[in-house]
Amino acid sequence: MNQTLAAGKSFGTATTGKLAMWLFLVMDALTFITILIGGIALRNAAPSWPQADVILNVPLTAFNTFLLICTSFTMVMALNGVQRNDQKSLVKYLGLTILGGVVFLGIQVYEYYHFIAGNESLGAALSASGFSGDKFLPSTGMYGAVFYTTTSFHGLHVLSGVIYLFVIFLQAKNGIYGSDNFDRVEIAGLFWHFVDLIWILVFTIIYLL
Amino acid sequence: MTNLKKWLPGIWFMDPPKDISLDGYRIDNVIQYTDFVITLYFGIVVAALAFFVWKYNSRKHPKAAYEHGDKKKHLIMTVVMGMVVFLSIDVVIETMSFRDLKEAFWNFPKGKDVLRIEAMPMQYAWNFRYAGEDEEFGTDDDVVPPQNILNIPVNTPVVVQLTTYDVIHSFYLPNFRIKQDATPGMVTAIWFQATETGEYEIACAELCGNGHFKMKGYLKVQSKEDFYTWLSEQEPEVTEDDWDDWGDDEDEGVPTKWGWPWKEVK
Amino acid sequence: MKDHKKDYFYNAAWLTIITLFEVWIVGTNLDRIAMVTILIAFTVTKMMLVALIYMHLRYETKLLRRLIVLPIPLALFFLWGVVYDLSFNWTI
Amino acid sequence: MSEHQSVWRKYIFSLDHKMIGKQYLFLGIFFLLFGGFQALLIRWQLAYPEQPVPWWLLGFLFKGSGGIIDPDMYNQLFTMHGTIMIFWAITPILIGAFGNYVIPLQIGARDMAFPTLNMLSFWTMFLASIVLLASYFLPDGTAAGGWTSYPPLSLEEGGIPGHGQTYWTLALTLAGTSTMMGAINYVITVIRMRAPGMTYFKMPLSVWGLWLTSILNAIFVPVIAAGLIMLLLDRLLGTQFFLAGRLAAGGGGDPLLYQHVFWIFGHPEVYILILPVWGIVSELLSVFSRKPAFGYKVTAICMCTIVVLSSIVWGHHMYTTGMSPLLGKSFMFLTLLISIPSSIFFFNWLLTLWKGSLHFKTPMLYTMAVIWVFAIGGLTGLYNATVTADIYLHDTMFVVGHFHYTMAASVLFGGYAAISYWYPKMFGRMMNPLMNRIHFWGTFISLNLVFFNMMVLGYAGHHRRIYNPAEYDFIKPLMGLNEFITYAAIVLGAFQFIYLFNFTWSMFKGPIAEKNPWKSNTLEWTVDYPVPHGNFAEIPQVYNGPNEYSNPKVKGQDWVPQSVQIESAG
Ligand code: HEA
Ligand code: HEA
Ligand code: CUA
Ligand SMILES: [Cu+2]
Repeated sequence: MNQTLAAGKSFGTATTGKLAMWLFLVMDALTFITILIGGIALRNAAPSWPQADVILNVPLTAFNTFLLICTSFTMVMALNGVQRNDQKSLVKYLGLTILGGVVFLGIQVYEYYHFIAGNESLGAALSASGFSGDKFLPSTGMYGAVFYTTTSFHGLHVLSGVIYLFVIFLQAKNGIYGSDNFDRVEIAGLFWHFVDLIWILVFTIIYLL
Repeated sequence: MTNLKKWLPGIWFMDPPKDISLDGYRIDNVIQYTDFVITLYFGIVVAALAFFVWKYNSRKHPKAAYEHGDKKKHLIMTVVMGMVVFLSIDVVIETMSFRDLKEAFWNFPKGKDVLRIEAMPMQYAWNFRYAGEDEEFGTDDDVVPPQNILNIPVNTPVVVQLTTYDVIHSFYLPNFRIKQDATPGMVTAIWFQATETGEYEIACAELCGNGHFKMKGYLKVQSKEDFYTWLSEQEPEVTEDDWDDWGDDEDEGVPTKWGWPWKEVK
Repeated sequence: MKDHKKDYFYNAAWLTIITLFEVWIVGTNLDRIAMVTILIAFTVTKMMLVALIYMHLRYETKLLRRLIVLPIPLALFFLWGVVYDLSFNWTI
Repeated sequence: MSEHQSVWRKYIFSLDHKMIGKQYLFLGIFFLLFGGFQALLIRWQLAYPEQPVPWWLLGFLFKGSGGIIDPDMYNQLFTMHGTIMIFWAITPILIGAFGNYVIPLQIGARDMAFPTLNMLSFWTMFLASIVLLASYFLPDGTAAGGWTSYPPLSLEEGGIPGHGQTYWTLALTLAGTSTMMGAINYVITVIRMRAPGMTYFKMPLSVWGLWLTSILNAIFVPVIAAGLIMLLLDRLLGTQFFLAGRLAAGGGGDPLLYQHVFWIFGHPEVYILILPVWGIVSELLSVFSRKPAFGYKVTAICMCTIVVLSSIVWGHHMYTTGMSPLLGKSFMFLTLLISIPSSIFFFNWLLTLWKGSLHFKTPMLYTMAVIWVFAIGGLTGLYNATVTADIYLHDTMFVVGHFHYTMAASVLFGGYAAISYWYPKMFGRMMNPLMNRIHFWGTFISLNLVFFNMMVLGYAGHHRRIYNPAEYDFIKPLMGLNEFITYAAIVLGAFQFIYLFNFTWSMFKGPIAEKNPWKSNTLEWTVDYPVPHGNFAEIPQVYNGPNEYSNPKVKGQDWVPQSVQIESAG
């Protein structure tokens, strides 16, 4: 079903799939932004709000941020590889990207586990911020709700991204992509960079501000 | 613009509940004005429709004009039409509305003469609280009449502050043309002034559960003397010191400790 | 197709440096307002770097770029409306 | 395209936009009936509170409560009525069915940009429907917090028992996902798949309407998705985004946040419903007046303006929440601005008729009815937009009347116009015009009696969502009118069966339709029935605008297909 795209040169060489991905990303961003707006508005109206580094592990998450930046780099290198028809570097960098994503998720799970299992020092940090108990849960005040909602929603995106990239990875291993056929790699890359981009926002709002 | 009602016919054949308030006429007026202009415009639309149906139906008028309506004069014509609608309806009702808000609905009365009431609706009843003799909320002489009873003196501005025990409710006084939501976690305010004595109804206008339909209160507007007699006959409620604690201590589903130190309206 | 390898590498480097700087600045006891402003500025910079270079927005048409930026003012309006209303109270 | 498709591929998991469109149509009609039936039960209760439901309204369904509707049931009824009508009836019919059916055909495309996504979108909707219907079998019944589902009422702590609300939230999230998939598809299809020569300003206005609707969907459904996620977390994980006050132990969030998020989406949603109708009306008026749409470009631009404005007026649903004066005034001003583009394109509609040659075929009748009911519905929006008037009218039957005029009346008539108009292309046969006429007049008269009198009730103070209005002394005098509305609604409902009958009967027994029965210009009428998968043997080259009716350069006929060059025509 090939149809000449006579109309609409206004988007240059961007393919239909790419435009659709961009549209999807804008929509997805709006969902994120709405959750963040909610968080910001609630925080702004709240009588008190814990300092970020009291409960959360900022250095560890900063490392995670660094990791995501690296995977964005490897992703774009994978694209660069396929554009040069360098199959090896495509597969290698895709693999690295997926690995990075998995490690990111692992660290996030570790962090969650640490919060949900609870311990004394966490309890102390919590009570310093005016919460009771020694577990940090979604029901731990507005703070817990906002933290878990944003980070887990982002985490789900990382997970989908990893799965998505894994599919591309398998296809790439079979050598179906090349310098004349890399659209799908690029589109998957867009999604992955978007996950990184949103994380930059989430990191600042949740962990730094 | 004085009382528009006198010279503009309404288009609604059922009358609204009797207006017994100082400022309700303002709302009636803006509605009346809107009635008038939109009837006019709707009339124009219907007249045009009827005329076109009669004049340009295919039997009478088999050959349509070839007219895109994209010339400059057409653009100007339609934009002017849009502006006429905007100026004749929107600008006028906006001016009226803003004026009324400034002069009445958002202009909370202050001073000694004002009766202050705290209201805390719950599923499915109205709780009211009067400050009592010392005019301070949170003292031992606060008056809490039986549920769903609100008495007010005539010709006296009344300010009601609301919050809610559970879900959102809305304090609706049809005879005063006003309503105000009560939302958990915040205190909202509304004011009104009755001009006639009598017994009226309070309704809850926000869906609040199965009993929403019968969440009804009784409003009694009395003369000042009657009101103060009534007030002095009520048992003062002994309050306890912990204001934030209201609710845990229920007596047959009726919260006992509730209320808040009166808040000033901005 | 032009090779952007170098750009990509520098971009990653910059992103890392800014992140490190952000984490460092949070540790200082800078004035709150100044800190928030700086952090937001940095975050926006980082997001732009990712979008423009990694997501190749720099190489897309102007129209696409504009369309993607368009929802941002809308979101800011929502932010303002909601934040303003939730922190507003009739009574004090 | 291979002709040997399995039944499975052809009718169930079809990738053909035309089949998917029909699937949506049947889904929508099913829920329209269902929602309409619930409406009649609502009406029964309002007119004869707490009296046994008669057999012809399926009274046996209420055996459990002695044949009467109990308060909880009533709340469930209007909640599901609103939800179903908006998200499961109108959205599938206008956007799902006609978006799918009409967009590719009218822009000269072989299919949607992403046929698989299109199919997935339908089946997600189907799944959503199953979740929604499943909630009827829960022991505590369906959601009962109104279609707006304001928390805390819609939370565990709010006091409605059972999982109905959870199902509702899930179903709506799924439906939203489906809508988002559809939106991506429609938006990109229009951008990318237009036939050569089909510039934006040569697209039929119906495509404009559907496209703008999809853009609104793309922007705002994600917003409500976020709100629904938060609501779901509040219900399932114990977060407290929307809880405050006594119910929220230890801090809590703000119920107003939900209202903001809901209406940021909710207001555009009402335009999502009406925009396809505006487009279809603009297009059909031109077809049946045999005259170009008056001010075509201006109409398109007005619709775009409304799309923009609609996203910044959500606060007008919240005037009585204790909104700050600044916001209250701004939202009133912005809301009233919408009446400028509205009246401009409304004026264009009327002027399309002017000097035309009006053919009162049934689609035209429905279209003209839209002019009537939308004028009333739109103009009554102005009362609501006025802060002071709305302090009185908010949450009364006046608002209910307003939105039934805009939504139920305008959108329903728009839907009927669309169904009647495209029926020959969809099913290859003509509907019976006599039955359509009877249905038209019956519906038109009874519908006005129902919805106008709702506004009368509201003006007289009758608030909405009340199980038994007779509880209030000030409503008692209105009960007669309530009864009258109910009679009218029953008549209204009864007339719908004529349409339903006509719809089904004509599918098998109607006269075979010609290729272009209405003598329209747009591309879908240049292909023969049944339109093959792939639509066009050869992608057409577009030369003219969609509305070149009565062009004097064309000899011998008053129409010319978009793909025929005018100089060489006739
Ligand atoms: C399709 C649906 C639809 C449409 C199109 C509209 C259109 C409008 N609506 Fe409506 N509205 C709803 C559906 C719709 N609405 C729903 C569902 C609710 C209630 C939700 C709930 O609470 O459950 C609601 C509630 C609602 C409220 C909140 C009321 C309240 O709860 O208190 C308000 C307030 O401002 C409002 C305003 C408007 C306005 C200003 C328009 C404007 O767009 C109207 C613009 C049109 C015109 C101004 C008319 C055109 C002009 C003419 C006819 C004049 C022409 C004359 C000549 C040419 C001579 N609406
Ligand atoms: C598009 C939306 C839509 C439609 C069409 C309708 C249609 C009707 N509605 Fe509805 N209504 C809403 C949307 C809609 N409504 C919403 C959003 C609410 C608010 C809910 C809330 O408060 O939360 C509401 C609330 C509402 C109430 C207020 C309840 C209350 O507040 O207490 C009432 C009361 O009378 C009512 C009545 C009716 C009636 C009599 C109809 C009649 O028009 C129904 C007549 C029946 C039909 C039109 C369907 C028959 C169809 C067929 C037979 C199929 C035809 C065949 C083909 C197309 C092939 N509705
Ligand atoms: Cu309280 Cu409705
Ligand atoms: Cu609205």
